[in-house]
Amino acid sequence: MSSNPSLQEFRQQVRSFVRSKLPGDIREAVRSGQPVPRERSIAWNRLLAEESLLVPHWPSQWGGGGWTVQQQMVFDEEMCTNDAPEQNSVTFDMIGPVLVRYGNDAQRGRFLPAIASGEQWWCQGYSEPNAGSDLASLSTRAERRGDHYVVNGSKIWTSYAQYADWMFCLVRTDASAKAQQGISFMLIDMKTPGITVRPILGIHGWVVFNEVFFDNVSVPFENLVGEENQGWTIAKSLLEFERLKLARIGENKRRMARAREAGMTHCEAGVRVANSSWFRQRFSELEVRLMALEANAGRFIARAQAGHPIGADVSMLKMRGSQLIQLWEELTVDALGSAALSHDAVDTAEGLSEIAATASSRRFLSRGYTIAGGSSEIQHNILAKQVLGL
Amino acid sequence: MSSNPSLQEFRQQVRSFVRSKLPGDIREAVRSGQPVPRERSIAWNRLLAEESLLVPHWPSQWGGGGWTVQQQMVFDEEMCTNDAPEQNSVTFDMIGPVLVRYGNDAQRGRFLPAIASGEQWWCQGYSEPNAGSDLASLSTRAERRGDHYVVNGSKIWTSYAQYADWMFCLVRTDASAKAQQGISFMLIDMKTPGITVRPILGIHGWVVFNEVFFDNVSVPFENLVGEENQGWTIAKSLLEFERLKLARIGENKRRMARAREAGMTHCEAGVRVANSSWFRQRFSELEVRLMALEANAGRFIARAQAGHPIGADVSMLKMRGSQLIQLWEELTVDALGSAALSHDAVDTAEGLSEIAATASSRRFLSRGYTIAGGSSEIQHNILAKQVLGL
Amino acid sequence: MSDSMFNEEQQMLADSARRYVERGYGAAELQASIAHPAGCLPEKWKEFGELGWLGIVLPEADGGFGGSFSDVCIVSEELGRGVVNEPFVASGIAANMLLAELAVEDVKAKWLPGLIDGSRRAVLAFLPTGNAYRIPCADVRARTVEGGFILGGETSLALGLAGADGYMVLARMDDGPKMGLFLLDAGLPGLTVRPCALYDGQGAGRLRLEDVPVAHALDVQAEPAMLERLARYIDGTIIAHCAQTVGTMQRAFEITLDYLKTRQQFGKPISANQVVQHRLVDLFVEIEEARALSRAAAGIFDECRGEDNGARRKYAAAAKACVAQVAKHCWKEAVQLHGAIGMTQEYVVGQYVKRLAAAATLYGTEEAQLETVADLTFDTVRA
Amino acid sequence: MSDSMFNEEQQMLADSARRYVERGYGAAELQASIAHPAGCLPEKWKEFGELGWLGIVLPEADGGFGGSFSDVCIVSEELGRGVVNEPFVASGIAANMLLAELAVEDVKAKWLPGLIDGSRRAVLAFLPTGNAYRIPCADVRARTVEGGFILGGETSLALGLAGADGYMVLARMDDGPKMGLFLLDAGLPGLTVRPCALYDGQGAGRLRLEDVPVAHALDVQAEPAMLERLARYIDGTIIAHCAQTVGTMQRAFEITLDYLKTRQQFGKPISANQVVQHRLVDLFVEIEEARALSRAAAGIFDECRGEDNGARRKYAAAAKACVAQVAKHCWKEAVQLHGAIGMTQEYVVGQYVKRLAAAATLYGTEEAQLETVADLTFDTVRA
Repeated sequence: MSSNPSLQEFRQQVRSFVRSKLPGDIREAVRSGQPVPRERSIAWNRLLAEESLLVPHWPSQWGGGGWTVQQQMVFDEEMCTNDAPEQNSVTFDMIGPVLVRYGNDAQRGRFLPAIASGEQWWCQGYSEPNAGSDLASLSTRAERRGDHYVVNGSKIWTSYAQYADWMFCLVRTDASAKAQQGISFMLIDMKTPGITVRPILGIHGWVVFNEVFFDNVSVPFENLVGEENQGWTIAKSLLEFERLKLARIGENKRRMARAREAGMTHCEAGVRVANSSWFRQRFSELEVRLMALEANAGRFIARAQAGHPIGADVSMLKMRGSQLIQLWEELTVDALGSAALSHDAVDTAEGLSEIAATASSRRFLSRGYTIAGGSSEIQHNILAKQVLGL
Repeated sequence: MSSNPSLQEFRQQVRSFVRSKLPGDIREAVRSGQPVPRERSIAWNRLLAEESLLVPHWPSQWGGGGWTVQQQMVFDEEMCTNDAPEQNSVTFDMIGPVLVRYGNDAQRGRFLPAIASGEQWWCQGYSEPNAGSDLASLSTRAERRGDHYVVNGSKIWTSYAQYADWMFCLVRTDASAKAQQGISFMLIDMKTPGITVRPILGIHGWVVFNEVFFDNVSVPFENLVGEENQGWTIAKSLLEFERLKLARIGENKRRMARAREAGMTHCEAGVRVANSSWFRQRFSELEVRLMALEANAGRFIARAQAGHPIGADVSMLKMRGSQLIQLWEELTVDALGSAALSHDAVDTAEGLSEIAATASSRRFLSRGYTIAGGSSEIQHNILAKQVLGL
Repeated sequence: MSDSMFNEEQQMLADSARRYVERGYGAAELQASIAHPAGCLPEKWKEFGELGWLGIVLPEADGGFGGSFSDVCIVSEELGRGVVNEPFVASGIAANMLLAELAVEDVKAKWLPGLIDGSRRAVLAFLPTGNAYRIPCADVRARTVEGGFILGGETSLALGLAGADGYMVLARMDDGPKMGLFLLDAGLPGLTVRPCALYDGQGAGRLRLEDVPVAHALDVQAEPAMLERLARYIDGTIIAHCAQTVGTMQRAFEITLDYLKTRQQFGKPISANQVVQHRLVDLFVEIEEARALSRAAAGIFDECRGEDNGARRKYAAAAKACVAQVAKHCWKEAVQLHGAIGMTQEYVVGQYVKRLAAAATLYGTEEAQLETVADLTFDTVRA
Repeated sequence: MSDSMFNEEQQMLADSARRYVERGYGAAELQASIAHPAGCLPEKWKEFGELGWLGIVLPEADGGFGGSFSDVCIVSEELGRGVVNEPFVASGIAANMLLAELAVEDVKAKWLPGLIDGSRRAVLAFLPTGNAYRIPCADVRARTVEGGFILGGETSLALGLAGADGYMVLARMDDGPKMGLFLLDAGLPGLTVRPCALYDGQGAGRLRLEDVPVAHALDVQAEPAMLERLARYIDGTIIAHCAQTVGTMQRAFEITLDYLKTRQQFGKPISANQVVQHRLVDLFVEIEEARALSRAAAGIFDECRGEDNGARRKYAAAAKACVAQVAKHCWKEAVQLHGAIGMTQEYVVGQYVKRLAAAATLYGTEEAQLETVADLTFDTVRA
């Protein structure tokens, strides 16, 4: 990427890069909505790492590109709309920036290069069986013993824990402190003895979630991030740029393209679905919503670009972006109609594409967007209190 | 009406009655959604009274028809769908039945025949400037002085008070009692000195609401209904049949007919609106909702018919029926598009019907349905608490 | 659940079906049925027969019980409540009715006893999983030959097809603009079943026909007359499917309600949130309306046996449009209000979620059904 | 209100417009304007001119201020915030632009100074109050005669028409498949205005033309070329209308929010109800998005002067679809959350409610705009 091109030139550069370098099998899998195998994801990450494009939003000293906020958003969007796989945000958007900000030199030196190489995957251990949105009631505990902590308890809804090398997690280090006070932020090697990962099959037919059990798991003191009992502060600090990403503009555009393809290629009773008025009306409603979301995200990007604080109202991007993802997936399912009723849909007389075979699964998977990372209801509460003063 | 026909025969009888007897000017006004002048309404009421059809849902001794619940519902529906004016429900469905149940013999003898003759109009004095849905905080007070009460205070949102001969109202008779305890139910002659009616112009351009001021208004003790300080019990007791009516099946069907007429007669850019797919889709959505509402109301009617208590879940009929009224009015406005932008719409090149001239007004007026008589929000609270046990 | 819309016998039928499901059809049976290649456990089907459900709506003269269509929908609703996987709607109702009403005596004598006692199962192979009002009838052709017909082609995907013993197939006749309706025995040469599970576990399949010899046709008619004749069975299937789906969403609602009353968050039950309460009320009311409309549609079906197809079709399409909308609303709320657990295969509500999502699509989406309603409302001349 | 999307000059423009409305345009002015036969107080229009608003977007060479279209939309939004009744959008923006861009010098010299200083007012008489993308152009005809043209016919209802000093009229030419665009002086013989108020108080009217003699045409073109040329002014009017409506809904929202925080019910402010809070959040977010999209549309208008009509039209149609939907949501919530008082003429929110309801319809409903968006998305070859 040239160092200081116009935003439009920059977009063109990203676009030609991804179009020429993204392996065809990965592009086709992403375009049609299939899961990308882990090793192919890692291969692509390595390729990006070689070009210094894996963690462009990190500070330059840790491999970042020194880009403006607008460039970062453009990069993300072009990657998405040209069918590059979604990045593991837990690894690249969460633990990376957290270590940059809160990690000590040893931790940064140890983990950031490994992550930036594209080889190391992380998972996030926040939720517990009795602490979902309400993290203050978590009960996994870490007790000091000698030169290490001993962790006992369990985490649940841990996305992709089955592939992760490391977990960052919240543990209770002071049982006597109230609510969020006695919680610490800790890094745990998933290969440590005493850890069991139980995959949880989703109704979409894929394993995304896991339950992770800790039975006297030993964690060295050096794996504590920040001060003991200050984990809550760290957990809350999703950095500003990452919050802009939650508008999911690129992901929405990718889904719009898929809905369009479904409508253009699928016929019902001899009529192309894209010619049905119900489809055109719903599609254009969603397209208008996406245009509005993108324009609205633009206001926040401009704020960040100008160096202003982003503000609590940024919650609206997550709220609307995640809902819109769901609406595109539903439209795609409805456009395909009975062709999406079976995962074996490819093997039909209509000769439908791969899109049909996983449309219902993707639709179910998308429901998680309004639950995870602060449900839509929580976002409403935040906006009501912090923005409208209610 | 024959004494014991089948429901279908009964429906035919009502239909031929209203079709042959309803004066043409009234039918045309109602069909096209114009307000019906008071004197024409009274003329129609007199005609109904002569045929013993004005208060068929009252007990036989007070002029009722001795009909079953189903017959009463059919009668109401046929009146509506054949463009008879809506009855003043405050007069016929509220104070009438209240007096039947709670009035003493003198009150019943004095008022019920007058109401049943179609000559006497009532208004309801519940809401006050500082007590809307929350009636417990009302402050209009009645103090005993000699052989009468002296009433001071004011009521607001009093529908059609400008036409009313009498008001039934809630007044505070015990200032020391808490909330609903010290409230009484009282009948007030609107011609009593000290009463001022201030009309409140609505955004629809019509005067529906009024503010009514009481300045040392004298009310004889004999106008107290029930015991002193028990007014709350009476006010709550909207009788069961009246609650079934709040599904507004007939009124919804009338509005469906009007929306259909707007779609069938109005063209946009040379295309009949009823041929536009957006109109057909929205119309059929609402038609399906109306079919569902009617089927659901049927369950409650069957309960009442079988002599069972109706139950708190009947709130859902009011909630859905009133919302559906609004949806029909909106569809009509959208179907007419710019033709409904002015009350002078008749005077246009397109030669549109009267429907267009008042479509926007009716649409605004219909918003009151989800506010008055227990707002939709209150209905939700009732259902949550009393039916779902939340 | 007592309901004043039922008479005493109907209440007994509902109670016994509910008891059967609660005692005899738990998670283990459901998983076994889903794992079965046909999506149907033969022993369960036999139990349906023993309980009399497969002959409820058939005339007593045919060995049935002379019940109403509303009666059979009561059973359907209760089976839906238990997310029973067997194709009761696709296979146990309209196929049996069609045979009793259109077949000649010796065909009836050969088939009906087994269909009613549950030892055999027939299916409407011509009824697609998509919009049921658009039967794709060009893909199977019948050639008249000496002593019968030869059929060839492939049907579209039909629910309950795999594992059935008899298939009702619709074919375009080679010798003129007519259609033939045939009942094919599963044992006939040239028949291949391509089984296929829906994503919610229900069994379906396509039938491939290669020079299949059939001695008799159930019926041969000009296309419009044939579609008119089949309308009754299509509408009936849709209405019974609505009843079943109402049962499924009712139970999904109850599971969700219970969960929210129990589950604590921020120191109080989730159901203490006013926003959650109002959403539950909205869903509750919609389900009540969907049930009322579905039952009204069954009632209309009973009222107009044979005549006034317009009213029956309008109610069937309206009920399916309503049920599809509410089913979608229901499963999405079940997931959102449960949180992550609502998306797992292992928690009970997951199976309900999948079934409701599929049910919204089956036999025609909300959009497709609304088009049918609008056609009937605005193009009465054409209808 | 500080907004990081504005530069410093734009912020000053917004602030001064807001000050003007707050100090100079209260309930009395609004009522007087509504009561005025033209729905426009000439002295207010002069003030707009003095403030420079009527020439913001015109080139400095024409006596304008060389500002952007986004600038003029800032003023439009602030006027909307005050439910100002004068036809700033219908009369103060696109008509002036059209004249500056399409008229010959002596016509410009005759008209522009007065239009800019607010002593005169022109209007796009061809722009209907309905779907602005469907200009009904068959109702006025022009006959070529020696020394000019003779026009006859009647225009459809146009906003801001009554009381204007100049009318831009589109006519079908009698001598071939062409259209003529004319600027008619209000004093011409044969012109009659039939004024008509919209239900929200805005002035509109129809123009009746009986043998009206006009010396020059602004433009004569084949129909497609003419519509292509006018597209810029139609889109501009729609975008400015969106900006104005965003201002109106923003203020309606603030009034409602304040009311709910103050008004007590059952012993607490109404806004303490979680259900009310979430509804307010939904509305707030929708208004933020509608504003962002409207401003983006204005930005696109500035970017593609003359070229890439597709992008400009798509943004204009999308903004209007979005604004129409949110305006409807906003006025309905304003009424429902206020209760009965929200439906009265005397309480401040009433005028906002009426303006928003009318704004949703003006220049094309949500449905009409969505059709335009879909056409541009799916029929790119045709566009």
